[in-house]
Amino acid sequence: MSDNITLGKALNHGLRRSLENDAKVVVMGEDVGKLGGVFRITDGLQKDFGEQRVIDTPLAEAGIVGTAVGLAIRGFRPVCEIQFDGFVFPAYNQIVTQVAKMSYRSMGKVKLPIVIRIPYGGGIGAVEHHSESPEAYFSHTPGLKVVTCSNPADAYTMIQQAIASDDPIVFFEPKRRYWEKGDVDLGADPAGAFPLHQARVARPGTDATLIAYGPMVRTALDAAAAAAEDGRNLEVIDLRSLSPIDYGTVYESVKRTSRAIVVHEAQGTLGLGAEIAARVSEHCFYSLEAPVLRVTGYDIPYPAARVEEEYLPDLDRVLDAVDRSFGW
Amino acid sequence: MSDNITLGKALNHGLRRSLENDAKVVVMGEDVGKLGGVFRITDGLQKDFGEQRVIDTPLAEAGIVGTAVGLAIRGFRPVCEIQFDGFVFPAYNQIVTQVAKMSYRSMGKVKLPIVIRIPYGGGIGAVEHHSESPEAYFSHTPGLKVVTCSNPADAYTMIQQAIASDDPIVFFEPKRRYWEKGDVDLGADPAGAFPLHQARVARPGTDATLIAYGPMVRTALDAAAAAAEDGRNLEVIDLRSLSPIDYGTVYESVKRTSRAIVVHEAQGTLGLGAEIAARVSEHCFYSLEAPVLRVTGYDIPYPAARVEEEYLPDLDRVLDAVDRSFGW
Amino acid sequence: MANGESEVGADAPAGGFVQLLTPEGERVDSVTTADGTTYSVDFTDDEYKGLYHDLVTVRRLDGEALALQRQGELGLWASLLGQEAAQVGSGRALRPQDMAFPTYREHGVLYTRGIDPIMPFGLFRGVDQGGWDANEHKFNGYTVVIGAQTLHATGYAMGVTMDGKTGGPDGEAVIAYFGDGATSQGEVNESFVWSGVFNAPIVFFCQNNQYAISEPLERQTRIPLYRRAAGFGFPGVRIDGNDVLASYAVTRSALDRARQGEGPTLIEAYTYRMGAHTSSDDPTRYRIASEVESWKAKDPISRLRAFLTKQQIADDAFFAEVDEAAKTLALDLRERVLAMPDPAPVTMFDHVYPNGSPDLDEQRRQFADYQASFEGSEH
Amino acid sequence: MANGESEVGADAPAGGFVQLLTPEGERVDSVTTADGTTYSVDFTDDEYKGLYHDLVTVRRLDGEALALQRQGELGLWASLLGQEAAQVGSGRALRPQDMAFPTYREHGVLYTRGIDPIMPFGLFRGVDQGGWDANEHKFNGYTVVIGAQTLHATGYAMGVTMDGKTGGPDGEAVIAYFGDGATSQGEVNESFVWSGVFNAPIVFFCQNNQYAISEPLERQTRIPLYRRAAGFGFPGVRIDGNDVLASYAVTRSALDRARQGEGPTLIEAYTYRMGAHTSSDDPTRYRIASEVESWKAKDPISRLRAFLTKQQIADDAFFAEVDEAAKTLALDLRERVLAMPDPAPVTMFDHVYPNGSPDLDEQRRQFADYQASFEGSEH
Ligand SMILES: Cc1ncc(C[n+]2csc(CCOP(=O)(O)OP(=O)(O)O)c2C)c(N)n1
Ligand SMILES: Cc1ncc(C[n+]2csc(CCOP(=O)(O)OP(=O)(O)O)c2C)c(N)n1
Ligand SMILES: [Mg+2]
Ligand SMILES: [Mg+2]
Repeated sequence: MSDNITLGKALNHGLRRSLENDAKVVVMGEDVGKLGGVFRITDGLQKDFGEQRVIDTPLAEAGIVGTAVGLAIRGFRPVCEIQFDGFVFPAYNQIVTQVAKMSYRSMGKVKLPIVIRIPYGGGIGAVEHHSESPEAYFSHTPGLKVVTCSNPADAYTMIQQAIASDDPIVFFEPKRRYWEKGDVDLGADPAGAFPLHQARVARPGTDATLIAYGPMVRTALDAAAAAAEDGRNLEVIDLRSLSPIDYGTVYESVKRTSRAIVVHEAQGTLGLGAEIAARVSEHCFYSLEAPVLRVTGYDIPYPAARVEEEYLPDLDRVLDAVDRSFGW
Repeated sequence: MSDNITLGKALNHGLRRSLENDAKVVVMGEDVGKLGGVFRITDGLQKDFGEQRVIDTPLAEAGIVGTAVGLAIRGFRPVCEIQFDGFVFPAYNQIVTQVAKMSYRSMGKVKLPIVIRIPYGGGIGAVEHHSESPEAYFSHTPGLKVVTCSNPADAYTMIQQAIASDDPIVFFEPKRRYWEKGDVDLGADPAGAFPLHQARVARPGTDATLIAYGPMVRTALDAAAAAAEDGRNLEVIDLRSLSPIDYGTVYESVKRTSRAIVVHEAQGTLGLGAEIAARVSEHCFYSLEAPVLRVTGYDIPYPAARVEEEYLPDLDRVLDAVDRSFGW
Repeated sequence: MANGESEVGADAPAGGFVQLLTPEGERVDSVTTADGTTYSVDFTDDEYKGLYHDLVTVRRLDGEALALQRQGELGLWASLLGQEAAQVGSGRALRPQDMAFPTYREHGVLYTRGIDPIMPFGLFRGVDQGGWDANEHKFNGYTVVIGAQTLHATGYAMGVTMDGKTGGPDGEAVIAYFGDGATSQGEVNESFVWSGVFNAPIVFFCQNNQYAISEPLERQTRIPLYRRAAGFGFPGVRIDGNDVLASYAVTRSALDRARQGEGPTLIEAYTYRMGAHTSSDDPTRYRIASEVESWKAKDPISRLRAFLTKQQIADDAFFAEVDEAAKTLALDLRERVLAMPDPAPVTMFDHVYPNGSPDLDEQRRQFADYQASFEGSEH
Repeated sequence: MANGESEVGADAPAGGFVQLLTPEGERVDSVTTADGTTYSVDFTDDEYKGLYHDLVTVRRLDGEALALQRQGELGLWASLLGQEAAQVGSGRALRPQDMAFPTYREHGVLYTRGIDPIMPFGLFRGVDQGGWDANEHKFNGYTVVIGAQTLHATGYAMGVTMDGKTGGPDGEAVIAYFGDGATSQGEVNESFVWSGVFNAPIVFFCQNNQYAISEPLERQTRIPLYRRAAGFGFPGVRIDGNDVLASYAVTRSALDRARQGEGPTLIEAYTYRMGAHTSSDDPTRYRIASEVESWKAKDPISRLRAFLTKQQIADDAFFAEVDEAAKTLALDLRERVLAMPDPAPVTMFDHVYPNGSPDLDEQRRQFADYQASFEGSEH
């Protein structure tokens, strides 16, 4: 029983199932109700679950997350939508000082099972603040878990797993992949599915390891396919969980392949690639034939749409890094 | 003409000189006026420069930074005080989406010469939110420069250089070192001083490189002194600038010593040490005898005061890492 | 011409508003609000005609932009359709020394500042992110993060006071634009706090166009927005935002209060967004056609035209001339937009820091080398 | 006993306040505010005595905490001295089912909830960061980030409505505490927006103690704070914050409105912080002794004692008994605070995530090993 649907639709189905399965789940955010969200991820949910379960909120991100904290204390499981990556910052104080710390502060007596959904990344030709990749800000924050999906099947299960988790989770959605299709088993039980915080080998290989997540998994897979034509057999790891990162899967791969390249859209400095490179360099010290290389956005604000293709890591830049790794 | 004064007092003198030298400089923040700041860094300034130059503000950090943006557009050079590290987050939206991006957005036509002073770090026995090290959040943000001082002489010149710079700068002050004394030449011209964004070899050495900044420079120097007794000659680099980092100085040192250990208070994951380790691992690939090691805070919220000594990197933990590096 | 009363009015929403020109084109002589302030305008015929010209022009330019967007020449457009009177009236009320802080929709205000209307097209075309000098034009960059500019405006206004530039008719004043949705943002409310505390010479001009994307006004407030100001200790006044005369009169009065050192005012311009939120939006999902229809009767342009006609200030020839001039301007705009070159990719490294950064210079160099490696290839 | 008028009063600040017990210990029968609400209390002698007992007890415990801090046994203490009436009155007004969201200073409210006063001492001693269960005590954790808790309270209150727990006398209500300084935070104003829009069953209880550390009230507002509420569409009322009866009456009334589904209220308790901001503060740097002196005459405890004496409800024996009981409790508290053990360092890894994290488990293991490596050494 498998449907071929877009990533966006898969999220919609996943949210619907969570709303069905647990009366305490509420979806809240700007334009999530009648409009169904600017990306239609919550399309039809308010109609079916009512205005108390799918809440159109005032235009105030601190308010969205801050009231979600209160709702969670009361026993609800809020799923907050932040409309775009660049608009999460008004909520940053609530996320970093409250959501991330409540369990610690209360010695585990107050849990906040909050999911904060954020469409992220570029490639859609948008104006400023609509194409950013702020995941490192959250992965650097103890007390938050951070995940991201790269395909419809994962989108469907991961959103349900995130909502079912008692941890506060920032859920990054690769917005430019919203329209990409894949097979999804809508009947599957997410509880028994692949664990939320585990990385997945998206393509097994032997010669080098590409480490990617979210929108860049597709790019990495394309690069691996191209490299295969040149006789290079690249392994692609889809991290899925950005905090914590499943380093077991990463180390195992790199120790086998001896080469690692991390790919992400976010600016390079202190992006996820920094931590991964640091850890891999330490834990695979004697296995590496070349340093861990990073293919990332540059250390600039996300640029104007007409040059974003040059900003974003693409197949060529990944292959260039692979070449550099082999040429080391 | 050198005075032996505390780091806090050196900042106070530096601010005073900037206020004297440029009528456009204004100091603003909570309690900076009559009280002179909760750490007395602005002590006496309002009395001497008046309420329009040293502004006691409403209790609103977004307001402090947001109005500073407007003042800067008008031609002022605002120096904002954020009372404690943990209270910068309400201003985060203004800092990340406005302060950091205005030059880029306007193609350099609007400059924001704003300094955001943040006392940071632990070790003072405080309650939650008063001991954090949020520097990575800012170093990860293109468009911001980030600096920190480790001693009174640097405090005095660096604060003046930061205020004189047209770049927006987050200026981290190592609060637990506010009371440590050092010689400061109050007559020196900051313009001719050591460049703001250059790292300094705080102690030359040959056997391994300790890379530290802010409050941890003292710790690293103490560790180096202790190691010297064991016959190990450690070099200590005081980064001073956290964005950009002066990697030239770092690489030169590590290529010589073949071993590097980064020390900071902030949680390890995606702390500054991650980027430094990643870069050093790449750029000094063939020189390293051991992986770059990191001695940092753990990936937990800053803990209760009674256990903070175990959380903070100290001499023993640094020496332990040195041992591990040599034992690799 | 009748004498108006701000707290009543046939079409008025609860609480009434200041209206000096009815939808039917009747002039209301003057309106006195509850606090005793009297608003009126004293325009010459040419001035009335000038306002008409502005309204038509900014609508026409806006239409051209929408067309360009549909043809794929712009990535996005935020239309001002329906809000021309609010923008032209308030924009014309500004004196040359005044400073404006717009959102992303204030193309009409921009026009009244005498700025080349092409200025914001780089942003919407995606070739830059604005790229203009706020001080040169006394018009800040378009701000996309909702509400952020209200604090900038407040700080700038504090700076006006610090520079001693209030207290007389030559004083400077500041205007901050924002929408109904923005009033929920913490930062906007902080700007009210600060403006009150520092008695800043600022006018908060809220275009209440009834929606924040799909969210209707009642998601942001349960009482009229202009009343927010009283809670912060300064006056709030609601105007008929589709009445260019009211917009002018009330804004001019509030700006003059500000420049005299009498502090902030909040103006709520009660209006309606006739089109989509932006070109990416589909308003049929959240509002009914009859609502849009009912606002057509309150159109800002047709009421001024009716007035000009009835008063025999202008005739069809004039209206045709204005249309023609607007069309010419629009076509010229179109041509110039189409001619806007894409930026060289390497320029994306420019202007990150006024003083530059060696680290970034290195990235730029590597990028240039990498780009060069494709030269001659089909990339 | 006289009949009061909220907008006048000898000692009243501009705008007046609700006062049911004068500084001299005179009962005001009832007070009717401008909106027609009448406030009064109808206490038995025992209830009056109970309030006196509470006031004295929380002051005594607070004094003990300050002493402990001076002796180095606490890292910090935020004293409630002077604010006992605001806290005891409002705290006693809560019904058992109501939920409170305190700042870091609400030790008096905590006490009225029947919670062991030692509960927050772990936080101030530095052995934990609170560590209690908000729901068990219907009392949220102390929140240090100014204003953040007001949004939590609002969300919780929205949840009360969603659970169908408003609309009758058994309904639930929520109270959010914050200070005068907090009113400038964007988040606090957002909580006003949300509470208004969702008609949340919440009472905003602002203890205006005239200072935010060193900043006097005029740095936060140019008009009385209670008036902020009107701008958001719900009632605001100022009370004499040193009058435990007014605090009780107005809070009880507002909570009952909320639980009936009538929405939010803002109460501004006009009071004074008699001591330092916290034990780290030196208030002599920013306020003059005569100001503090003048507030001594408005002491919340002495006025109730005067009333009880005049009315012959209580005698010296009773007062001595209360003092003695408070002293005993304080000494018991002291002993228990001194006995609080330091946490084992490895516990700092606990509770970061409800579900744990393998990465963190590994860090904990390494930490434990490292710690163990010192065993037997002098470290
Ligand atoms: C902080 C932030 N959150 C969300 C958005 C996305 N967004 C863009 S416009 C808009 C609605 C704005 O409504 P309003 O303030 O009424 O202005 P209008 O567009 O109606 O003129 C939203 C939610 C944003 N730009 N910034
Ligand atoms: C967001 C934030 N900024 C700054 C501080 C530092 N700080 C702690 S208490 C305080 C003053 C609070 O004043 P008020 O709200 O009036 O409460 P009070 O302490 O007088 O009870 C400040 C500035 C903080 N805790 N949180
Ligand atoms: Mg709107
Ligand atoms: Mg206070």
